[in-house]
Amino acid sequence: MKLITAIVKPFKLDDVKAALQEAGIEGMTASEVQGFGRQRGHTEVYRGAEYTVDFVPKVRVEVVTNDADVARLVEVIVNSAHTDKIGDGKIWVTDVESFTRIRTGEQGADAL
Amino acid sequence: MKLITAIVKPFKLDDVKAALQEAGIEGMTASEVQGFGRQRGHTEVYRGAEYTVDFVPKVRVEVVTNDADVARLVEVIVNSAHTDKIGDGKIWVTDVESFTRIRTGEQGADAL
Amino acid sequence: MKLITAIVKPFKLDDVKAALQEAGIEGMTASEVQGFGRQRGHTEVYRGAEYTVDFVPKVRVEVVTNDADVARLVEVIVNSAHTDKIGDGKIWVTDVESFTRIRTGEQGADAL
Amino acid sequence: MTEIDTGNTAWVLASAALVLFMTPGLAFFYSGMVRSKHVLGMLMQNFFSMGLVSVLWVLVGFSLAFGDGGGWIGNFDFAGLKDLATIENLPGYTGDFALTIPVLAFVAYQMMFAVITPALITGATADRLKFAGYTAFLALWLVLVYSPVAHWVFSPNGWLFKRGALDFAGGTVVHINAGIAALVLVLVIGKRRGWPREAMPPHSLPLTLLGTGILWFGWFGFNAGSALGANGLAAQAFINTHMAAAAAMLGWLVVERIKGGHATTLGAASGAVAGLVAITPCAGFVGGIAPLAIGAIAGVVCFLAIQLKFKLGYDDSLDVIAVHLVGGIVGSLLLGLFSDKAVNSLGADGIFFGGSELMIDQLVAVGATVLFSGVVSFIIAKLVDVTIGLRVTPEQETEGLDLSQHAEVAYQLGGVPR
Amino acid sequence: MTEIDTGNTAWVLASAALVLFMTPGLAFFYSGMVRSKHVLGMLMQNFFSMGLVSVLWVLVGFSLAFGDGGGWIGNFDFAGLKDLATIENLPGYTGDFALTIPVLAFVAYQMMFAVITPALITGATADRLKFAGYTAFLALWLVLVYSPVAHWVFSPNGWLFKRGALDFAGGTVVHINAGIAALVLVLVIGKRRGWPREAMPPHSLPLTLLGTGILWFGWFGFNAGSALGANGLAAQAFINTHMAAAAAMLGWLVVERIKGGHATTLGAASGAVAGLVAITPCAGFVGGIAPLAIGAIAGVVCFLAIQLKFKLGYDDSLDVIAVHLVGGIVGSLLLGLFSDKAVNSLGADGIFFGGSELMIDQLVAVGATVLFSGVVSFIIAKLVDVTIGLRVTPEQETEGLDLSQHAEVAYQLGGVPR
Amino acid sequence: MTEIDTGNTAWVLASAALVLFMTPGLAFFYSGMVRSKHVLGMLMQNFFSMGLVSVLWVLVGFSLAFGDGGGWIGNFDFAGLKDLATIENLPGYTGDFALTIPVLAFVAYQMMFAVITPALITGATADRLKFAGYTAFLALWLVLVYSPVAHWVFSPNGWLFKRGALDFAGGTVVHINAGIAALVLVLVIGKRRGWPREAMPPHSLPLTLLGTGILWFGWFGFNAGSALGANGLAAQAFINTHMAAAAAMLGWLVVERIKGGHATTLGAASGAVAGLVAITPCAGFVGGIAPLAIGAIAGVVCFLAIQLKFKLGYDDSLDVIAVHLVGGIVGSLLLGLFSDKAVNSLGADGIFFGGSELMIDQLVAVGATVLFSGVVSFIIAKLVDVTIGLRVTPEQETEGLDLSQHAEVAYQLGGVPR
Ligand SMILES: Nc1ncnc2c1ncn2[C@@H]1O[C@H](COP(=O)(O)OP(=O)(O)O)[C@@H](O)[C@H]1O
Ligand SMILES: Nc1ncnc2c1ncn2[C@@H]1O[C@H](COP(=O)(O)OP(=O)(O)O)[C@@H](O)[C@H]1O
Ligand SMILES: Nc1ncnc2c1ncn2[C@@H]1O[C@H](COP(=O)(O)OP(=O)(O)O)[C@@H](O)[C@H]1O
Repeated sequence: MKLITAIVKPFKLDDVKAALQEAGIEGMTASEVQGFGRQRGHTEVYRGAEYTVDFVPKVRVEVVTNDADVARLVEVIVNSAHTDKIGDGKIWVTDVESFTRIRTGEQGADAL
Repeated sequence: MKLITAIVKPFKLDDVKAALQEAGIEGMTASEVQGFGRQRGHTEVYRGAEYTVDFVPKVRVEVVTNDADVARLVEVIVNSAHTDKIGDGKIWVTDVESFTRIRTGEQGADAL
Repeated sequence: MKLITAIVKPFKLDDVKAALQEAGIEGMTASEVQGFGRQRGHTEVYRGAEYTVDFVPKVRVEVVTNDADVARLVEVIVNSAHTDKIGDGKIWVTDVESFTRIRTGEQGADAL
Repeated sequence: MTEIDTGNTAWVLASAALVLFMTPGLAFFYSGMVRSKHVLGMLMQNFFSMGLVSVLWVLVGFSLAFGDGGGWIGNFDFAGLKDLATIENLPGYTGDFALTIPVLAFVAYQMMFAVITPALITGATADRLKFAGYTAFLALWLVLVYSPVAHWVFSPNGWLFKRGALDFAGGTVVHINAGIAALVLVLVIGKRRGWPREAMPPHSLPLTLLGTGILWFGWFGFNAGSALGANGLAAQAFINTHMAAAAAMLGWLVVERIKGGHATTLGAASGAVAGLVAITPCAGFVGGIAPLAIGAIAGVVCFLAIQLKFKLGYDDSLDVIAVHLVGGIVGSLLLGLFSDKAVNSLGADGIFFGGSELMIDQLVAVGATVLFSGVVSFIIAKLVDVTIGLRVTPEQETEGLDLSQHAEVAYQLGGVPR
Repeated sequence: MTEIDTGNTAWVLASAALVLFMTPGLAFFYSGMVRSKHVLGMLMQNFFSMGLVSVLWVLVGFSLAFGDGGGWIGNFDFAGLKDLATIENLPGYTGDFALTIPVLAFVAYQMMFAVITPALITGATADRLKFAGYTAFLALWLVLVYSPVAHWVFSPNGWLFKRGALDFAGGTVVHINAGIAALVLVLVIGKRRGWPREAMPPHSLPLTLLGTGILWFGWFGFNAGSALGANGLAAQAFINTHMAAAAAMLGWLVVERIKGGHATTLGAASGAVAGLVAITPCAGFVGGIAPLAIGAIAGVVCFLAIQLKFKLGYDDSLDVIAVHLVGGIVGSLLLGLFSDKAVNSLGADGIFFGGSELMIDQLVAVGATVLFSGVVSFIIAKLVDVTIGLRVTPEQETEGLDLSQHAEVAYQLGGVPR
Repeated sequence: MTEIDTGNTAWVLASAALVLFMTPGLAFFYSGMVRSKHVLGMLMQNFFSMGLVSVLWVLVGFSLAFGDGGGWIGNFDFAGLKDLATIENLPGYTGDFALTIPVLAFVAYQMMFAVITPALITGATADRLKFAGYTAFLALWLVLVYSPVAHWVFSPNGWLFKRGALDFAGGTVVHINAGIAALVLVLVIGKRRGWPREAMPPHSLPLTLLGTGILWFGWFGFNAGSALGANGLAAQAFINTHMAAAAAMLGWLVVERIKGGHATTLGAASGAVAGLVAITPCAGFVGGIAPLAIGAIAGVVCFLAIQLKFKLGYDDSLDVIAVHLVGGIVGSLLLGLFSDKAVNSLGADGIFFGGSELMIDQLVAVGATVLFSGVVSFIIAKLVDVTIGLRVTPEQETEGLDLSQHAEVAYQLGGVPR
């Protein structure tokens, strides 16, 4: 099985989630991250002192899925997350050697 | 070496940590995540308007360990984290190609 | 390609970021984590009751990069993140099977 | 001139301080309800009124509201506080209305009302108002809308006052006035992006509850201070204010529980405020347990009035219209029923006490305020919108008012150092 | 009838507003100490008392407490505020006790005490009280426990008052009364899941410090306002209140530092409150530096009293028993030592000033309050528990009061949009 | 003896409560600006002053400030409040200065000034002050610096008072005094680690805005209460205070907008406080729209003064020097221009009203305060630094004051249970 990790813009999470459900995904895990990249951050001013903040708030979405679905899901994420503006994010896929559902101990695809 | 990633219920973290220490683990990394899955979220009401929240707070536990210990540790986590209720979470294992202790630069098992 | 994951001390993030930029990295993702390990936590007192907190705040830094750069970047992180005190953190490397830029759909190194 | 009474002065000065404190209270009440990226924008709009409106009030506002100038508007005699430190009494404030406090205490007290009234509007336009445009609107509205209406109703020379319309502490001048302006403004600037599709839950209800506590506390100065003395009338207005807030909280929570299944913290806060709004015009004119009735009715009606925005499709972010416009009207008209000359000889009898004219006067007062404030607010809003602009860009709205308007972030609770 | 004095009225009205403000203050003081999933539950229990208790007070509570009706309880003469706007003076309030303020001002002032007293209890039952059951308990307790005890002690016709027991601002009526009810309640509903094994640290000490600031501020109205006038006695009560709070903060911090190695922010806040509690019965009866002694003793004793819950195994979540029950008793009995007729001729001399009876009277007052409130509170609690239920389900407790009782979340500071 | 006036007493008691409330307000104003690991350290330093300073004030401070003892310092006659409950009037308080309130009310009122003054200093030393050392500094400074300076300026027997220097509510005694001590202290303890390289943004601007609201509210007690009565002068001081705060907010925001491109929330708050500081010495001596001028000037000057720390390289964490030292000097000297005997016959005419001596007296007062407080504060700081230590270790500074000094964490908003 594979783990798809996507870094997306926070306000896009809803669309990504909807699209993944569309695509038949029954579960995913999201978390708050700070991204650094081409998209520049912003400037803050406190009592005349300027601070540049390089990090941009992003959301990490993780989906474990069957090998067969990876390509399709990556495309689903790309389509639902992109705004064509710098900072849309990245997706990377890594191999998962075992996957377990804690409640039942089920392994592999059954645990999905 | 392998990276074990477990998504567990927040109030179970203590038990999981204790169980892992029991099992001889000397270190782990935990982080806050939001889970989406079979376990349904909840509803909030503000001035008569209802909002459904699909995400459920979870904790991600990451443990890097020797290949030999993986199966055992996964079992340890399953046993310490499960409540037999929907939403207990998942565990997945991925391969780690190199592991380094920043303080000393030690590599592999020595870095554990 | 590879994913380098580093757990570092929060106040070291700036140095690590600078060093990685130095080393030619154009993007990375950081997130808040709680670490458990050799470095002991602290004690809090509320109305005479003492609580020991085992977890120590850390920052996770993730960098996806070309296979060729991994060794060098790990070294860069080690050098920029270490304080020679317990708790400096860990670095682990995992294999990335595909990497995509959401904005353009570019794959692999082009997506960096 | 009537002697200055130290007790009355002490109470009015304390009341003025209490009313000033209400504007920060309002800022917290509102900002707790917005999302975390818009918090400072909301706080700033309220605090800024303490700055700009106060200066304008001193320069021209007070003079236009309380200067000698017939029924429609004052004049510039008191511009820049001219003569006010030494003048014996204000135009019209003679006989029963003669002040027993220093005129400057009255000026300061009234100033706090001028500060909070336009601030009330900002709840409706939350999350999308452009700061530069807001400052212009604020200045124009204070001078062109607030000052005249205050003159009509509060000044003994005002045409509504003379006509017999009653407004003890600002049901029309403050709440209906701000409420109708809020409606006009949301129609001019339009809905928030994503509303009503996206959920936009409060980012900090404790902050909203803090605001509620401060508002309730300050409202004693607002209503009981309007007796302009520390006497039986002030005591009556004081207890009436509290009773209405309490009954309205219960009223709101009961309907909420019945309709939604839960009695919410935000509901308790909203209900209390609705009751305080409704009792404002009545505070010094009703007695017995009438305030309980007025409060309970206001709590229920205002809760139901929130549905209007979904039905009619205007985006009143924090329900200023349901609470202040509707609540203000409810209070002003219920006064036409519950007003009791036995409580206040300078008042009038409502329908329940055999008086029939009062209700007419109240209807006229409500109508005149809605009409005048509605029209002039609309003109000002349009004017500012086409010139400076009243709404932020879509990018700024997505980024949030805090960063886009003020280059600040409300909370930095650690985690990843940025 | 004695003349109404505007200065006295101004001070009592200001004091009534200050005491009302204490309930939100208490809400923040408490809610800062609970975990983030129980914040709104705590806030709501306190704010709701401002609603329900106020209405009940107006309808029957005040009449039962201050109506003419012998030593044990008042009557229904004043139900629904009947006659109170016009009556010359209240039963028993003649001669030295004659009011120089509007009766309604006194009613409003007393109402604020009735509001905060049951709210004090909620700190003990934090994180597990069922809202529906709480509302029932609140209503019954106000009428069946608070009103009678207030009559005994505050009304000049009350048997404890007549007997000579002294309680300037509510050591017995407010603190001991609420404190013993808190003990009974925690025994009835049991411990929080996981207590004392799990750590349950405060979620926001700044919120608790905000509550502390508001409580300290409002307590001047609570104690100095109880002089019912702006005079030397009020000034004495005012400075005594402040001195005791200050000394208690130091007392608490010193022991804390010695025993735990740290002087904590929560300790400073808790100590100050303990001092304010202890000085409440004494405020208008002691002079010189006695308040420093009373405060310091209270700070030390209350800190030590916290250990009781671990020793005896009851779960008093936020130490209401250690601070209000113990602190109230400490104050009431120390008054038996430090009371000085030279400070207040209507008072009595304590042991240090050669008076021996007072201590007896104080012991009787404390005992009677503990006994009566303890028993009746227990009956009410049991009654509500078996009918509506006083405790949430384990699932609801784990989920938190905010979501389970009110369908709300306290904070939404961004991160992952939900 | 002059009669005690209930109205005046009511106002001074209310004012004393308001001024006490300012210290928590200051705590929130400051702690909102620090990073989240230093929040409690800041809150504690301020709240602790309410404890320690109050006790010291009662024991010796007041007596040294207002006891009979020539121009330089009082004596120990009133130590432990001796005689103050019964004394007719305080030394020097005769004729025009005779008190019309209970002496204890005056003692309590003055106590609140003593509490907040040293607390003001803590903003400059934020994030690195060792708590143990702070407590020692606090005690010594109150007795050796505050009490004498208060005697010089506030007591009618003080040499600066006698000389004719004017300070209505504490421009020199409070703001310049604390401001120069802050400068000395930051020079003694040095910069924060990482300053100015690292960004150290405010962790919660809503908390800072809350502090601002409370400070503004309380300042009415601070300035208008200094009239020691509820009269025309109090009303004048009241409105002046508000006008200056408002104008200063606008002044600050305008320069900020011009120089930095944004009008910030923190700027609005800072500007208002700067205006309140500057009007403090002037509140009861100026009239008309002079307060608008004083406020606007202070807003602009204080904003620009912030740059000094970067130019000169001292680390005044929260700009206490720019706001209180500079703001206090601006106000004290502008009084030399704007003072108007027509407003207050006990005052003097400034240059704009043909008076030339006043400016000299103001310069002397400012100079004397800066010199005396600067020198003595330096000696105390050095003394404490070499003995107990005034600064935390680098490890403690990195860990944060909350954990290292108080073993507490400010916020625990869930996420990963620890
Ligand atoms: N090499 C990388 N490794 C890990 N995360 C990255 C990397 N490059 C970019 N990211 C993440 O992707 C986000 C978007 O990247 P950015 O370069 O800003 O825009 P884009 O992907 O559209 O070119 C960044 O904020 C960061 O979170
Ligand atoms: N395919 C998936 N990929 C990543 N995380 C998942 C996936 N499915 C579930 N999860 C995580 O596991 C948690 C529990 O899953 P859920 O389906 O709710 O219960 P259960 O695992 O007991 O069937 C989810 O909240 C989510 O965080
Ligand atoms: N086996 C592990 N798996 C995952 N993370 C680990 C592991 N061991 C340590 N860590 C992370 O590394 C951090 C530092 O480890 P620690 O043992 O405290 O110090 P050091 O690495 O200097 O020996 C921990 O706080 C934790 O976040």
